[in-house]
Amino acid sequence: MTDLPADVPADAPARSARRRALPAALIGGTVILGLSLILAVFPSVFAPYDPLAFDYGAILQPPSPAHPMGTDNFGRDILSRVIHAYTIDMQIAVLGTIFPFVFGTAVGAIVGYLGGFAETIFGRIVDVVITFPFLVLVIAIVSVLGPGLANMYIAVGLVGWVFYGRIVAAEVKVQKQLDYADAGRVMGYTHSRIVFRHLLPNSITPAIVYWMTDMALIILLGSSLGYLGLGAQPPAAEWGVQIAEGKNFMTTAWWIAVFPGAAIVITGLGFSLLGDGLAEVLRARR
Amino acid sequence: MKTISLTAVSVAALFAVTLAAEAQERGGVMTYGRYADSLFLDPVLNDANVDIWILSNMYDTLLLPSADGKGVEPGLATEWSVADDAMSVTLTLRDGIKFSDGTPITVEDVVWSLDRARNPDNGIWNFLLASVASVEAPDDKTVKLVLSQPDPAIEAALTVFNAAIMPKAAFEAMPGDTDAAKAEAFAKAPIGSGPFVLTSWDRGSKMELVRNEYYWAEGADGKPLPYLDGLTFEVIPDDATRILRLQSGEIDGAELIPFSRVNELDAAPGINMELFPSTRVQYVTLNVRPEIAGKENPLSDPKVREAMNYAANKMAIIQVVTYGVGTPMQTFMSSATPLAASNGPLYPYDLDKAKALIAESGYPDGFSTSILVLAGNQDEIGIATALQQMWSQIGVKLEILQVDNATRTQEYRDGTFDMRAAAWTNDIADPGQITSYFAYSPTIDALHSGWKSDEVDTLFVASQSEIDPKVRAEQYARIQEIFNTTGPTVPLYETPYPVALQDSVHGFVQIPLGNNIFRETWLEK
Amino acid sequence: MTAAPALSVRNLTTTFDLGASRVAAVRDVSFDVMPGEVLGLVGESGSGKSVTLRSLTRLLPSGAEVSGQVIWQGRNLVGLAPKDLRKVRGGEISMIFQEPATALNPVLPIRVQIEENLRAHTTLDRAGRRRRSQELLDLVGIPDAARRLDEYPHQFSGGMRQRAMIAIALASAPRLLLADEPTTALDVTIQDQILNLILDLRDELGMSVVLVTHDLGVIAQTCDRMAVMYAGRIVEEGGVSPVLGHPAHAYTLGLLGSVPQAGTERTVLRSIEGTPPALSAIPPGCAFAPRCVFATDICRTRAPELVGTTEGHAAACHHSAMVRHQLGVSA
Amino acid sequence: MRARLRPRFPKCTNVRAPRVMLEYVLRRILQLIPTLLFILVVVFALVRLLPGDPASAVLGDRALDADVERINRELGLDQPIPVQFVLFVKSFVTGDLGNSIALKVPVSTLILERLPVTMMLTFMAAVFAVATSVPLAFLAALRRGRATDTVIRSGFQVGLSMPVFFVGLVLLTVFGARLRWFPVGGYGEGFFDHVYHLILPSITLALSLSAVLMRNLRSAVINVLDADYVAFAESKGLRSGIILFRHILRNALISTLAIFGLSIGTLLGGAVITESVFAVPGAGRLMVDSIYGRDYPVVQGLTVALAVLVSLTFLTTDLIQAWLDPRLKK
Repeated sequence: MTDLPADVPADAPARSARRRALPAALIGGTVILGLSLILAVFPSVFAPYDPLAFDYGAILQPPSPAHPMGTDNFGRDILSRVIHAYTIDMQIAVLGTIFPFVFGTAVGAIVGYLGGFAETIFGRIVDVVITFPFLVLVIAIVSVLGPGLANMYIAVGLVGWVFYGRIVAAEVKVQKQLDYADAGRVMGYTHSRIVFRHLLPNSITPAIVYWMTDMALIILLGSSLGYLGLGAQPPAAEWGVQIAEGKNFMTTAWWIAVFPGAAIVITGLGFSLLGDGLAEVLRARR
Repeated sequence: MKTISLTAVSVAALFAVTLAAEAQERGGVMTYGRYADSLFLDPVLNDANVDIWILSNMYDTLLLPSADGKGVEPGLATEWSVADDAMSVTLTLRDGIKFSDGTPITVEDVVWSLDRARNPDNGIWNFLLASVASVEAPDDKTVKLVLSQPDPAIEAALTVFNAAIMPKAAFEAMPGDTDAAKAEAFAKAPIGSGPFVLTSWDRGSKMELVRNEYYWAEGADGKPLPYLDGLTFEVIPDDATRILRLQSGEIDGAELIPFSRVNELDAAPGINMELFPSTRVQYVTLNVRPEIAGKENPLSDPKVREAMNYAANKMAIIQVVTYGVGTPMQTFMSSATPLAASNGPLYPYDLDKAKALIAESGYPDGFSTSILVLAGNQDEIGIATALQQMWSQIGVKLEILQVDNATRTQEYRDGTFDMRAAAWTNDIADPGQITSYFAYSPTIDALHSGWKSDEVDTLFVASQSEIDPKVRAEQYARIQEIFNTTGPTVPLYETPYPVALQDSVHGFVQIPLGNNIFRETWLEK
Repeated sequence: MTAAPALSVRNLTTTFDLGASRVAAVRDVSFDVMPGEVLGLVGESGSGKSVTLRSLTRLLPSGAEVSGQVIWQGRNLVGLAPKDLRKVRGGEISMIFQEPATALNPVLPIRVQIEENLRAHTTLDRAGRRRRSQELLDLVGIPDAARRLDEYPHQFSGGMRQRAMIAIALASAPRLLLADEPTTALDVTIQDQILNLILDLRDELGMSVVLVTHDLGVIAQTCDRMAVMYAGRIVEEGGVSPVLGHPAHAYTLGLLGSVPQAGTERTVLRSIEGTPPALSAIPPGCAFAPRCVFATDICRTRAPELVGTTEGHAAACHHSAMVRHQLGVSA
Repeated sequence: MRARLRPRFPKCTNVRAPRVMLEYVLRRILQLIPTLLFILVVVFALVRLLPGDPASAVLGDRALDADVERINRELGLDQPIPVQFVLFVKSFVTGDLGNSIALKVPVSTLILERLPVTMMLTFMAAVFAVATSVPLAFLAALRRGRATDTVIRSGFQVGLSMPVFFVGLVLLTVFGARLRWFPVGGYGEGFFDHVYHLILPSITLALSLSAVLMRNLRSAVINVLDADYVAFAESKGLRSGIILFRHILRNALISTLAIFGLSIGTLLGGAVITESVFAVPGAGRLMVDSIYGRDYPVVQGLTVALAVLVSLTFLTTDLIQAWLDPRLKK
């Protein structure tokens, strides 16, 4: 309709102000996650010791120059274990959430767009999935497939997608009311184009924000499942399992649990900064 | 010799009494932190330690286990004698004994209770009284157990929780058509004759007991036991929280202290870290069947098992898993078990010997196998992690599989596991029970391992009716020798029961069988 | 003509915080609005016309700073305490927005959105507010006002939404209406209705209007006077017919070149070669110089002053004479 | 609440609105029935698919084959599974959820004992989470990009990243054992004592919930702050309180509510570790114990009870969402 873009009120400078501000969050998140990725890919380069090697001569040692993060009850070097755990935990964060995010977002967009019967069916599925006891599911899967991380992905995948689905469906439903969706229909776009090219990009921000939180949450879920023995299998170094291992030493050897915990905090911060950064980019584009 | 020791004992007892007369204080309610709640407070139909270990505070038996767990003492019966042919036991009931509701305990109750306990359709403990052919009451003070064969463990069996005396009339007045239904109703507010009575029970949270006014035993001050007015069990599943509550003074005692905290609490002021001798043994069971699920099983090779035993550094495991609290095993049963062999630690760590043995075995290049550990159990995970590293030295690649208890039990019973971590505690002060499960193949295929020794089976059957202590001791020596050298286990360590108490708590014991005994417990004010 | 202006803006400058630096979106803008007058502000996207409008009542994102003077009813709104400014906003000076679908709160019925305005600026009681709300919907031509008051924005059509927004803005009988592209989002036929409505209301309520648009057709149809903005400055101002008939600035001329002189279809500005400069990189001299066909050396070094050409007509162009001459030729 | 509601519901539909609402609620509750049936079938089948049976789970390592068989026979578990299911549904329809295999008490009794504990814990956690996340999310959004924002966000991130048992233990140590402000775990007796005992556990539980809410709400508020209707509201000269609550909060809450409902749903069934650390006898622990113990009747009954509860939570959040956002009303 217009050759020149219509002047968006008061926006040009404000928008560029935001564009200048967002790299702070984005850069911060990217730097943290970039470093994490390097550690995840080349743990042996940075870890001073073999993460699995016992040293009965150095059991439960507090942090020292030789062991900057101390040692655990087998004399294993905590620093090396924390570094090696990046490999597994970055994998958990990504593999454990990518399916729920992609699938849930797609389903949510379609459901939100179609509404009506699809929404009713989706509501029932959400009810079943959410109301079904998660632990029954996890234990069942572990029992059938044997213990290990893959089962956690499967269990989380079966359940987690509905969160994204519900978030996106609600958002798309609102976006659908706005004129541009009507405009799309009038212009004869296909349904999938309206959903995925027009409605979804405008509705995905909360899903992305949640996704980044989810990545930190799932590492913690690994810890909770580790507490119940359903997560990564020993002796593998994984933060959640390490924290579970350190639980009994919280008063006597805090370093066993605290350093892996700090790694979760920092990585989680990376994800959340990235999420905020992405959200701002998407908002600015809108 | 006999006289001297007896004298020594009575002198000690006298001394204790004189001292105690001034020391014991009465009154107060003790709060004890437990890791899990009880499930079912029926002496016969229960299945779990969470019940067994506290039942004796509510239900009394004809005989009582001694504090060392090896002998018996008078209980509801004051005297007992085994017939010369060992085919019957006659017991005399104590005068004036009553249930906690004030009704007198009669021989009828005793006969009914023991008949119920030995009924093969009732619960899983009836085997302890399997030798009893019938229970009779010649007069209203005397009970006679007629045996179908001599039973060297019959006195010990009468101290076990399932032989507790219950009130027949009150039980049968319960609603329900079956024994099980009546038991469910009865067990909600049991009437027994133990030192305490259950008054309220918030499942999963708290149990409140008060002293039984009718309890027969007297304290050192000449007044009836127990010293405490009441006893409260609080369920605190998390180890750290249980300890924290103790440290904050909200509870008076806490059971099952993790070994990693024992030294810390031992040094803590105001807290008395007790390590009560136990019959608990920790070991790994190996499946020794020639094939598992159609695949050749290296663990069936005795040389392999021997090599793995030598390669397992028990002292190191004791250090990293029990923080030095445990002790190495000398035979498959705990040293607190009667007739346990004591010939020095089994399989002292010897990597060279292990390497030589594995080279001689059918698997000189090693093999892969797996171990089932209880999901979330840090002790078992620690053991498996240590073994994984130790056995890698002889080429054995160990995969650790964390599974839940039911899954593990299923694999165990099906004989489809490779290895599993396990622990055992005796329920009776006799080696018969543990040997039946560990070594005597007809019971459960020797820990479901598929291991079988005809000689052990024969010896065990003989020992079960052998009343000559010397002969029985010889039989057990041989059984242990065979099992310890060729058996399907890697024995690791035995551990005491770690209980932390406030300094103000006195007279509490957990006997080697695990029973928590509060009858002579008192609180210093 | 001799009456005092209702609004008098002097040297208005608005800057935004970019973290490391500040940029000026509006630079040294001055104009007057007479009582009952409709002033059109026109320019390309990013020319600063909307920011100018919002700067008047300081409806700006945090980090924005306004300097200069905005004299309204004898008070300078720049530097007015927030509490006093709040009384001015909505009560004396109201604003309507480009996109009624987003400017109306989707979760509140129209009634609430009107009545909160009345509540803030009038002493009407509940019944009075109710009555007034209904009158306002009638006034802006929404049929069945009593019922529609309780409906939500999404239940209205685009044109009705814009009418509702006008009703909300006019609730407390403001003396000045700031309209920020009020018709851009509407169909052509509805545009005319809305513009006529604004003019009618101006007459009825005796208020002044500042209308921001990029559509010269709208200006021609609606406004008494106009100001053309480029890169944050007013480059030309004056009565609508003098400016449109005899533009004195090369930029205005360029804009006019894009408007079909005949024909009923109204279109928006055609792009002039090149793009407006970024606010952070405004060239010295005349900001339009890089895109200007008349530009000479002086244009690239010295910024032109806004000087009167004829009565009530001023332009900031070194070559305004040449531009004025040009129109006849090109048209 | 009522007074605020009135102006928003149109007068002419005022008569109809409650009926429409009621119909909607009834329809949702009717929809629940097939959902519950489906869950029932799945959980019934699933617990039986798990390796191990109640008898061996309860009896443990020492069970003899004969004991296991006898107990499974007593429990009717030797019958074909379809027969078991028919029997189960029959008694279920009559309101009989059966007896716990391990605890020998009616499942309904257990649920009535444990579920209110979990409900109270979850409710209190929700209150704490909302009370902290809403104001701080606002503050962070309004001060976005500045130090306040960074501090708030990092604070919540740290909270989010700490394992529940760690937080629980720290709270217990500091506020329980050291300062003696709160009891070191347990549940107490009587309503107010329960509340008192549940304060620390619900804070623990609220920590990750509030972090999730805070992040979503902050993002939503930022979206809303950019919206024209906020500028329009400002142009009307409204007081900032009105703008904040009527125009910003309400709109921002809509998208966050979806997350909130889901999180509450999972909290109801999944507070196992919190319950263990604080020795609170809730439904989560009962569920885990029952799964591990293969206590089929308890797992089945509790699953259905939780499903009802979670569904009602969803219904409530949906109703609130519809109330907040008229566009969602059908």
